[in-house]
Amino acid sequence: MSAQGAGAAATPAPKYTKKDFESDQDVRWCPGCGDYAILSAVQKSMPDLGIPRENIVFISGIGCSSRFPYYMNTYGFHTIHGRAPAIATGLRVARPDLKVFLVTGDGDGLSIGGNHMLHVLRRNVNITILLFNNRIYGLTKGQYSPTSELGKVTKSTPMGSADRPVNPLAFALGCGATFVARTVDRNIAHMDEMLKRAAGHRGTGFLEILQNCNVYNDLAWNVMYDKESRALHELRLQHGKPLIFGPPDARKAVIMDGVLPKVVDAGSVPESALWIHDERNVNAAKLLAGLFAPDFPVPIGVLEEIEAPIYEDVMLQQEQRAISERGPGSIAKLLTSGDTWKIG
Amino acid sequence: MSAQGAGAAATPAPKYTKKDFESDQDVRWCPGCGDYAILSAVQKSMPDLGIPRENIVFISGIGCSSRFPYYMNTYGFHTIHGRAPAIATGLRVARPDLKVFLVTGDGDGLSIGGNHMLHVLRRNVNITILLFNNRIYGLTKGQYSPTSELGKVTKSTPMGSADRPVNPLAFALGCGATFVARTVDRNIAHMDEMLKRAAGHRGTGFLEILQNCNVYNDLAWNVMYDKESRALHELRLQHGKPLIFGPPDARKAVIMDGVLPKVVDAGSVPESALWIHDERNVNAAKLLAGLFAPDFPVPIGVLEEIEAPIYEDVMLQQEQRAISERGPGSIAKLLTSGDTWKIG
Amino acid sequence: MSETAAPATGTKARRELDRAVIRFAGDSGDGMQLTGEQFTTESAWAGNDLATLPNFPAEIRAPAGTLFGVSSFQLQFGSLRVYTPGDRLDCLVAMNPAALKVHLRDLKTGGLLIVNTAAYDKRNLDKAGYNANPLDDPALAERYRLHKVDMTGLTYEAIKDLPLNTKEKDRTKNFFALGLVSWIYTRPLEPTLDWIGKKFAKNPQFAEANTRVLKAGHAYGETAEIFSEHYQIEPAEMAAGVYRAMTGNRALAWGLLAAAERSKVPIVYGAYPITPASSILEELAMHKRFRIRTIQAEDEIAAATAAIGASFGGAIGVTGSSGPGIALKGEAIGLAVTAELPLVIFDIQRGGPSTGLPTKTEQADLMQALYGRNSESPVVVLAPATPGDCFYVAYEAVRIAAKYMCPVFVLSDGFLANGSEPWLIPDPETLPPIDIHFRTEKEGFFPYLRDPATLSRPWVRPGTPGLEHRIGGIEKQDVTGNISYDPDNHDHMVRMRAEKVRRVAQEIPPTTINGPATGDLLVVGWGGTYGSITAAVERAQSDGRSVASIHLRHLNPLPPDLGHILREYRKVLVPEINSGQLVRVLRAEYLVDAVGFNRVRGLPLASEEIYEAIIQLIGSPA
Amino acid sequence: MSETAAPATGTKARRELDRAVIRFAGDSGDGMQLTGEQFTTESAWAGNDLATLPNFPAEIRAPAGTLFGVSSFQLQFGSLRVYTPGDRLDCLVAMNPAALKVHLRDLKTGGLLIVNTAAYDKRNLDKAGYNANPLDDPALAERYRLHKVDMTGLTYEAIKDLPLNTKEKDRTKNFFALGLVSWIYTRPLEPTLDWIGKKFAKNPQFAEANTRVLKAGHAYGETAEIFSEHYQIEPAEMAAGVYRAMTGNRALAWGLLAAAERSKVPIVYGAYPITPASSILEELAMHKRFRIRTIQAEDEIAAATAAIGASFGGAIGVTGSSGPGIALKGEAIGLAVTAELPLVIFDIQRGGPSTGLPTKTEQADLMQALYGRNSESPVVVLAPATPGDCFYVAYEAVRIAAKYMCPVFVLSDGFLANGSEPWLIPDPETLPPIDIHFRTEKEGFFPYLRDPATLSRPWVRPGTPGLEHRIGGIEKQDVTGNISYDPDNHDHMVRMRAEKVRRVAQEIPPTTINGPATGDLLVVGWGGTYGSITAAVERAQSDGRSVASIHLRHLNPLPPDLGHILREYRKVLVPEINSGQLVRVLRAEYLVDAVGFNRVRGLPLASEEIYEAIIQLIGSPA
Ligand SMILES: Cc1ncc(C[n+]2csc(CCOP(=O)(O)OP(=O)(O)O)c2C)c(N)n1
Ligand SMILES: Cc1ncc(C[n+]2csc(CCOP(=O)(O)OP(=O)(O)O)c2C)c(N)n1
Ligand code: SF4
Ligand code: SF4
Ligand SMILES: [Mg+2]
Ligand SMILES: [Mg+2]
Repeated sequence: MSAQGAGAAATPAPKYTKKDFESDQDVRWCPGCGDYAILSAVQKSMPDLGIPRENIVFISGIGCSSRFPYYMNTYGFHTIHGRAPAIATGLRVARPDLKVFLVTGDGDGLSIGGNHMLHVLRRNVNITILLFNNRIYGLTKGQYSPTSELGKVTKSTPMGSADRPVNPLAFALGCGATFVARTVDRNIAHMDEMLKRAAGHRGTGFLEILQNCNVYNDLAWNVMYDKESRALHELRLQHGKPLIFGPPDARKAVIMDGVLPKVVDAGSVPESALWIHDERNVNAAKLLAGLFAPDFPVPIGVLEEIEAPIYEDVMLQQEQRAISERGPGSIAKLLTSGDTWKIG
Repeated sequence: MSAQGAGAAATPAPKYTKKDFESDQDVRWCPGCGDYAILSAVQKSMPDLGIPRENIVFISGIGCSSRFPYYMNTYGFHTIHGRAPAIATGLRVARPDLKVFLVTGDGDGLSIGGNHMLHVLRRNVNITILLFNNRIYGLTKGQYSPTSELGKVTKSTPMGSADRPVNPLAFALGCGATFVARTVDRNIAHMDEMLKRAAGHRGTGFLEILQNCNVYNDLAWNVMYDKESRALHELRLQHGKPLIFGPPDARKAVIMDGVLPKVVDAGSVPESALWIHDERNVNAAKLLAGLFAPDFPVPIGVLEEIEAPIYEDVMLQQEQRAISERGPGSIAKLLTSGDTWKIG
Repeated sequence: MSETAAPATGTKARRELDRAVIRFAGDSGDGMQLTGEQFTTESAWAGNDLATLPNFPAEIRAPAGTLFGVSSFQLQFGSLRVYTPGDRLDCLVAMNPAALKVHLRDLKTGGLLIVNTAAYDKRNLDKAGYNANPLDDPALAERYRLHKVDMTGLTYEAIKDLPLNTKEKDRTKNFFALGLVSWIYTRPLEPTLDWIGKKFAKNPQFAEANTRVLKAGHAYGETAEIFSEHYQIEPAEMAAGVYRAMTGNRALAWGLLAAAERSKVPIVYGAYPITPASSILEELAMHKRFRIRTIQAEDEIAAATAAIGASFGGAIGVTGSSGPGIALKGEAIGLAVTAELPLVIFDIQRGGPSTGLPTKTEQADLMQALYGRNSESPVVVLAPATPGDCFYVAYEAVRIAAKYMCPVFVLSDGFLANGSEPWLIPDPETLPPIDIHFRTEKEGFFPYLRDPATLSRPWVRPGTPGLEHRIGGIEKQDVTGNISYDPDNHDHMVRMRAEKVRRVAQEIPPTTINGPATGDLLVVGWGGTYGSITAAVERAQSDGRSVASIHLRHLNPLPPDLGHILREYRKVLVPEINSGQLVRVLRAEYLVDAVGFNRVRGLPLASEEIYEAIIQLIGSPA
Repeated sequence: MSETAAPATGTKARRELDRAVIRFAGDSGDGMQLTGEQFTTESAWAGNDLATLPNFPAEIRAPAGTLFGVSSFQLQFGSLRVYTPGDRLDCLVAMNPAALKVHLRDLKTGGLLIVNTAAYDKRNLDKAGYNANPLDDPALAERYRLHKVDMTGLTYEAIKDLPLNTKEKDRTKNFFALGLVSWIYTRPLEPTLDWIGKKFAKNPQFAEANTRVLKAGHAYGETAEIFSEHYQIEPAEMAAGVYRAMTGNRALAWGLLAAAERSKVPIVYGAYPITPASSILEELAMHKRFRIRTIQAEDEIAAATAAIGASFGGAIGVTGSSGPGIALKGEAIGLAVTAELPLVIFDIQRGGPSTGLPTKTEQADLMQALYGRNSESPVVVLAPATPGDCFYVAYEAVRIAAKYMCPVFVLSDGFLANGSEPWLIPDPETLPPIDIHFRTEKEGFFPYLRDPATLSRPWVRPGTPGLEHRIGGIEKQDVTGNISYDPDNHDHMVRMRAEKVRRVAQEIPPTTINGPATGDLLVVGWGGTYGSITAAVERAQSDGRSVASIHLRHLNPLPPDLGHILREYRKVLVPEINSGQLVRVLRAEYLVDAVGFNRVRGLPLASEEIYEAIIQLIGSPA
C-alpha cells in the first residue's frame, strides 16, 4: 500500500485537476454555508493524492454535511444516520485497495454515531474522517448538538441546553485515535494542508473542521473568524516548534507548570522552558485538546500522529498466514474432514 | 438533595445491615466468579449510604455482570444490552429523588453501550456507574471484548483479535466524566472505599472494577492479583499525596518530565519535583489513565473528581423557573390562547 | 369550482363560490409557507372550513431558482364542509419559473394563474429548464386565466422611501401576493395586519413595509384593470364554539399536556430530532410549566429507553420519531412489552424505505407498528384521522398505556403533522378521566399480579417502602415475576401478553358508519386519509350509490364490531398510502375479499382517484 | 418403544427396538452435552438415523444442584427414519435430584430411569426442593424401571490409583453413565475411545482415566445383576453415501464457505455475539483460508452496516444474529433494500419477546423478517427445515441476494442451530452455479438500470474506471439513480422494489407434497418444525387418514403453486412455534380458512400434539 495507506493503483494516476472531481449534481446547501468552502478544498486536494479517481470512495451518514459524496466525482455512498464508520469499516475489510473518506457532522458522528466513531478510532481502520463541526443539527433545522455549548438556546431547548458539550478532539484521543487534527472552514490554506496530512495518515485520520452554519448557528466559531480574536487566539501547532501564539507585539507561550498547562509571555520564559510540540506525544495531545479561548489559545493543526496496527491489515495478514500455512480452503475437503461414516 | 446527590428521604434511613440488601433470589454466577466479591462489597456498602432502601434503584444492561440487580434487595431493572445509561437518565429525569446505581460490563458498557456511556458522562447525570471489566464477553461464552488486549485469542478470534483495546478510564475522561476511579475485585478494602467515593459523588460517578472471569478469562488482571507483581505495580492514588509506589526497599515515583510522565527512583528526586496527586486536575487524570504495567505502575483509586452542572438538575431548575415566572400550566388556558375565533 | 352568479358589489363584479383550492408556490426563500399560513388564518376568520397542505423540500434552503428548491403551500376553503386540501387547483400563484414548471400541471384548465414577471429572467428560466419564457407562449394565456404581475417592481415602488436594503425589501414581496389573492377571494386583512404588528413590534420599519406591501397588493387587485371580477365564499355551517387553527404535531403535544394535567402524573418525552416529528419535541419543550420533561437524546434507542426508564420511575414515558427512528426502537419497545410498563410511541410516518422522502407523507408503518420487533410482542396501535384529532388520540394513548401497562403506538403522518384545520376547542373537563393508581399496599403484593379486568400488573413507584422488587427482559413467572425458563409458563405468558392487548377492545366505542348500514361497498380507511376518503365517498353517495365508509382509529386491537360490519357489504375497498397493509390485516383477520387502493406518492390520496376506484368497483348506480 | 422379541445373544437377553428416545440430564457442570454428543456419534456409527436436542440454561455455570442449573441432552435414534428428538422418553439418566425433578415428567411409564445415587444427598435434595429422597419412594420403582447406581463411587473405584485430585476424578463420572447406556443400547465404544485419545493426547492420565471409567460403566451393565436385558437397534435404511453429523449453525457457516468458493467473491460476515447465533461467527472465524472475513462488530447495527459496506465494495455482505439483534438491524436492512445491494441476514430465532429465553427455540420472527422496518421495504425470506438443510439454504440465500441485488433473510432457530443430524455429504459440484457479473462496461451505464429478467440493477465494484457513481438512502429516480422527490417516481420505485422481490418466485421449484395431492387436510409448515410435522403426518397417514403436508422453504415470495395446492384440501392446519404468523400470511394472501396449531414453549413442537390436532380437525378416518 502507498504512502496514502491505500488507493494507489499499479498504474500511476492520470494528471487530474479540481474539475475532475466535481460531480454533475446540483449542490443543495444553503447559500453561504461553510460546506461550500470545504467541498472546494477537498476537490482541490484530490489531485495531489495521486490516486486514480475510481479508487476513491466517499462515505457519509445523514446531515447537511453528509450530502457531500453527491458532489464528488468519485464513488460515493450516502448511507444512514451515524453508521458511516461501520460501513466504511466493512468496505475497507472487503476492499483494502480503496482510499476511503468519511464525511460526517457533529450530530451524525458524535450523537447517534458516537459508538461507531469510538470503535473505528480504536480499530484504527485506514480511512480519513472529516467531521464538520457546526455545533448544531442543520438538516433538521436547528436543534442543539452534542458540541453545542451548555445553555444553548435552540428550538428544542428554549431555556437553554442542559448538557455539557463533548470536545471532539478530547473524545477522539480518549478513544485511542492515531491521528487527530483541527482546521477551520474559513482558513483555506490551512484546510488544504490538514486535508493532505489527514489523508496521508496510515490508520484513522480524524480531522475536525470548524464549519459555519449561517442559517442556524451563524458565527459559532467567530473566535476563529473575527480578525482580532483570531490574531489573539489562534495557536498553530507545528511539529518541533514551540507553542507560541498571539499578535507580533504580544507573543504568548503555553508551557507546562508541573501537570498544568499555563499561558505566559513568550519573552518571559527561557528557550528551555518552552513546550515544543511533538505530534508523537499522545499525552501532550490530550492536554492540547483541552485548550480553548478565552483563557487559552485555540490550537489548530495536527495534535497527534502515531503509528499503530491497522484493523484490516492485521486481519488480512492472518488470512495470508492461514493460506500460506495450510493452503487455500477447499469446500470439498472440508465437507469430508473429521468424523464421517459410510452407508451402503 | 443530600450529599449523595440523591435518594436521601426526609425521614432518616433505618439502621441497615448487609443482610437487609440481600434479595431472596439465587445467585446464578459461576462458582469462583469475581462478581461474588463485588456483590458482597456493594451490599456491605449500602447501609453507609444512609438512604432508605426503597429509594435505591439498580439498573443494568445485559451480561453476567448485569444480573446484579436481581441480587440486591432494592428496586431493580435488568434491561437490555447497552442501554442502561439511557434508562437511568430517563429515570433520574423523572425521579431526581432516587439514588440510582448502574451496573454494566466491558461489553455492555463499552461495546454496544459505548454511545450511551459517552452521553451519560458528558451530561453528568447523577448516577453511580459500576463497570465490571473482565476483558471478555462472559455471558455469551467467551468472545473478546473492547477491553481485550490486541491479539487476544478467543472463540471468535482464533488467530487473535485485530483491534486495539479501549482504555475505560481514558475513554471516560475523553467524554468529560466528572468522577473517574478504578478498583479491583480482589481488593475488598479498596473496593469498599471506592464504592463510597463513587456513590458520594454529585454527578456521574464512573468506577471501573477489574473483575475476574475465571471461566473465560481467568487471571486477566493477574498483574493486580499476584502478590509480587502487585507489590511492584500497584499505585494507590491519594489526593494531596505524591505518586509513589513499589516495594518498601525499592520505592519509585512517577514525575513529569516536561510533557512526559516518567518513572524514577523515589529517592532520586527532590520533594519539589514529585507529582502530587490532585483529583481536581483533569489534565493530570488523563495522563494517569494512560499508565499501565509493565513500563508504568497501575493506578488505582480516584483519578479525578470535579464539580459540574448535573443534567437533570439544570432541567428541573428550568422547570421551577418557568413555573415561578409564569405560573403552572393550565390546559384550558393554553387551548384558548393565541389566535382563536368564535362561530355561531 | 361551482359558481353561482351573485349581485356585483363594490366596483367590481363579485362571484359566489362554495369552495376554492389555492396554491402559493415559490422559492424556499420566498416565504410561501408563511404566506399560506396567513391566508389560512384569514380564511378561518372568514368562517370558512378549510384544509391545508404545506409541501417543502428536504434541503434547508436549496439554492434559489432550482426545481428541487421549490416550496409550496396549498389550501382548500369553502362554505361547505372541506375534507381535503383539494386535488386540482382553482388558483396557482407561481413566484418564479421553477414553481411554474413544478406545479402548473395541477392547475385546472381555465384556472387562475398569477405570476411574478420580475422573476422570469434568463437565469431563473435556465435553472427551471425553460429555453424560452413560458409566459410568452400564447397557449398559456389561452389555457388559463393568466395574470402577469411585476410583484417585485410594485413592491419596491410601495416602499421605495423606506430605509431598507434591497434584500430586505425583496423579502416582503410575498405579502404583495398575499394582499392580491386576499382581494381576489375577499379575505379580511385584519389577522395578517395583527400578525405583522406583533411580529415586528420591535422593528417598526419592517412592520410598516409589510403593511404597505400587503395593502399595495390588495389595492392592485381592486384598481388594476386586469381583474374583472373577484370571489366571495360564504362562511361554512360549522358547529358553534370557539375555534383555533391546529396542526397535527401541536395537537399531539397538547394532548400529552392535557393527559399530564388530568392524570397528575408527569410526562417524560424522549426524542431524537427527525423530520417530520421534531416539532413535537420543540412544542413540548416550550411548556415546562406543565411539568413535562423533554430529553433530546443521543439517538432514538436512548430516546425510547429513557422514556421506559421514566415509566419505571412512575412517570409516563413517551417517545416520538418517524419511520427510520422507530425502526431503531424495536428492541426497546419489546422491553416495555415484557416489563409491562406504559410507553406511548408517536410515529410520524414519512416516505420510505430508509431515508426515503423525509418531508413527504406516507402510511407505510402500520406493519412496523404491529410487528417491528423480535418474537411475539403485541402492542396497542391507534391512528388519528385529522390534525385536530391528534389531540384526542394522544390523550387516549396515555390513558390506555397507563391503564393496561403496555406500549401504545400512535400512527400519525407528515400530512397530519404539518397540515392544519379549524379546530373546535374542547372543554378539557369533558375528556375522560385518567385515573392512575400506584400500588403502595404491601399485603399480597407481587410484581406480576394481574387485575382481573385489564390483566395489567401493579405499577409501583420506586420509593415505595416494602415493595422493593426487580423486573427485567428475561421471561418471568406470571404473578411472582421471578425469572422462569419453564416451558408452560412461557407459553402462558405469551398468551397473557396477547390477551391483555386484546382486552383493550373494551375501550373501543361502536364504529360510526358514514352511510348505509349495508350496501354495495364499504370503504375502510385509517389515519390521515380520512378527508380524501370521506370526500370521495360523499360524492359517490350524492350520485345515489350505495356506498358507506368507516375510518379506524383502533388498529390493534380492531373494533369488536368490525367483522360484523364488513360482512354487510358486497365489496370492501381499503385506500392507503402504502402497498396494502391494513387490507392484509383485514383479509387475514376476517377472510373478507377486501381490495386495496394504493398510491405511494408522498402526498395525500386524491379524493378524485378514490372516487374513480369506487365507481370502478361497483359500476354505475344500482 | 415398539419391541420385537429377538434371540438372546451374549450373556444377557437382547431385544430388538426400532427406535429409542434417551435423555441425559444433570448439572451444568456434569458434562451432559458432551455425553450426549458422544452417544450421538456412537449411534451414527451404528448406522441409525437420529435427531438431537441439546437444552441448557442461559447461565454459564449455574451453581451446582439448582433446578435452573440443570442441563440436558436428548436424542432419538432408530432403524426407521427419525424426524425428531422424540416427545416422551424411553430412558432418562438423572445425574442429580434437580435433574430428576425437572425431567421425570417426560419419562414414559415403564421407562428406564437411571440415577447416580451418590448425588442424592441432603444438600442436593434441598436445592431441588425435595424434602424426602424420591428414590426411597416405592411409587417411583413401581412406575418406572428404576436403576440406582452409585456412579461416583464406581468411578472413583475404577481410577483410585491414578494421580488425579477428587475434582478431576469427579469430572469423569459422566463417562460412566455413557459407558453404561452404551451397553444398554449396544452402541460401539470406538468413536468415544478415539475422541478420548485425540482430546487428551497431551494428557495421558486423563485419557487413561476417562477410558477406564467409560469401560467400567460398560462392564457394569454387562455384569451387574440388575440389568436383565439390553437393546439392539438395527441400522436404518438411509441413502447410500458418506455421512457426517451436522448442526444447523455449522451448516449455515459452511454454506457460506461453499458460496464464496463457487462465486469466487469474498464474503464478509459482520456479527455481534448473541445466543444462539454466536457459533456461526466462531465457526467462520476458523476458516480464513476460504477468504471469508469476519468482523466482530461493536453492536448489531455496526454488524449489519459493515456487511452493507462490504457489499458496496463488491463482496457479499452477510450478517447474523438472533431476534433482539435483528430488531436493531431494521433500519440498516432498509438501506440495503433501497440501495439495492446484496445482503444476507441470518436470524437464529430464540424465545422472546425482548431478552426472553436466550437458549430456547422459537419461530416468532417471521413477521419481523417480513415487516420489521419502516415503510414498504420488501425482502426475500427463506427458512431451512433441518440442521443439514441450513447448508443449502445459506448457499441459496447468497445466490439470490447476488442475482437480485436485495436482502435475503434466513430464518433458522435455536433448535436447528444446536441440534444435529446425520448428514449425507453433498458433492459441491452439484450445487447450482453462482455467477456474479460486475459491470465494467461504461457504454450506457446507469446505477439503476434494470435487468429485464430480474429487475436487478448493475453491481459495480468501486475501482472500476469510468463508472464512478453515488448511491444513497434517499429516494432516487429509476435508472439514473439521481435523488428525486417526484411523486410518480416514488410510487414507481415502491412498486419496482416489490416486483423485484416477487420475481424471485422464478427461482422456486414446484412444491413437494408429502401425501395425496388432494384430500381432507393439508398441514403447512416452515423452518425447524419439519421433523415434528412430518412424523405426525406420516403417523396420521399410516392410520389411513387423507392428510398431506408441505414444508415451505420460501416464505417471501411464496411458491407460485401454493395457492392452487391449498385449495385442493378441505382443511389447512399450520403448526408454528409462535402465536400464528405464517397462518396469517396464508389467510391474507389466499383467503383460505387456515387454522393454526401454536405452542410457544421454547421447545420443538411435540409431534404427538400435532397428531392430536390433526385428528381433532378431521376426526376419524373417512
Ligand atoms: C435514524 C435517524 N434519526 C434521525 C434523523 C434525522 N436527522 C437527519 S440529520 C440529523 C442531524 C444532523 O446534524 P449533523 O450531523 O451535525 O449534520 P449537519 O446537518 O449539522 O451538517 C438528524 C437528527 C435521521 N435522518 N435518521
Ligand atoms: C441486543 C443484544 N445483542 C447481543 C446480546 C448478547 N449478549 C449478552 S451479554 C453480551 C456481552 C456481555 O459482555 P459484558 O458486558 O462484558 O458482560 P459479562 O458477561 O462479561 O459480565 C452479549 C453480546 C444481547 N443479549 N442483546
Ligand atoms: S442548514 Fe446550515 S449546515 Fe445545513 S446547508 Fe444550511 S447553512 Fe449549511
Ligand atoms: S462466565 Fe465469567 S463473568 Fe460470567 S459468571 Fe462465569 S465467571 Fe463470572
Ligand atoms: Mg452539525
Ligand atoms: Mg465482560
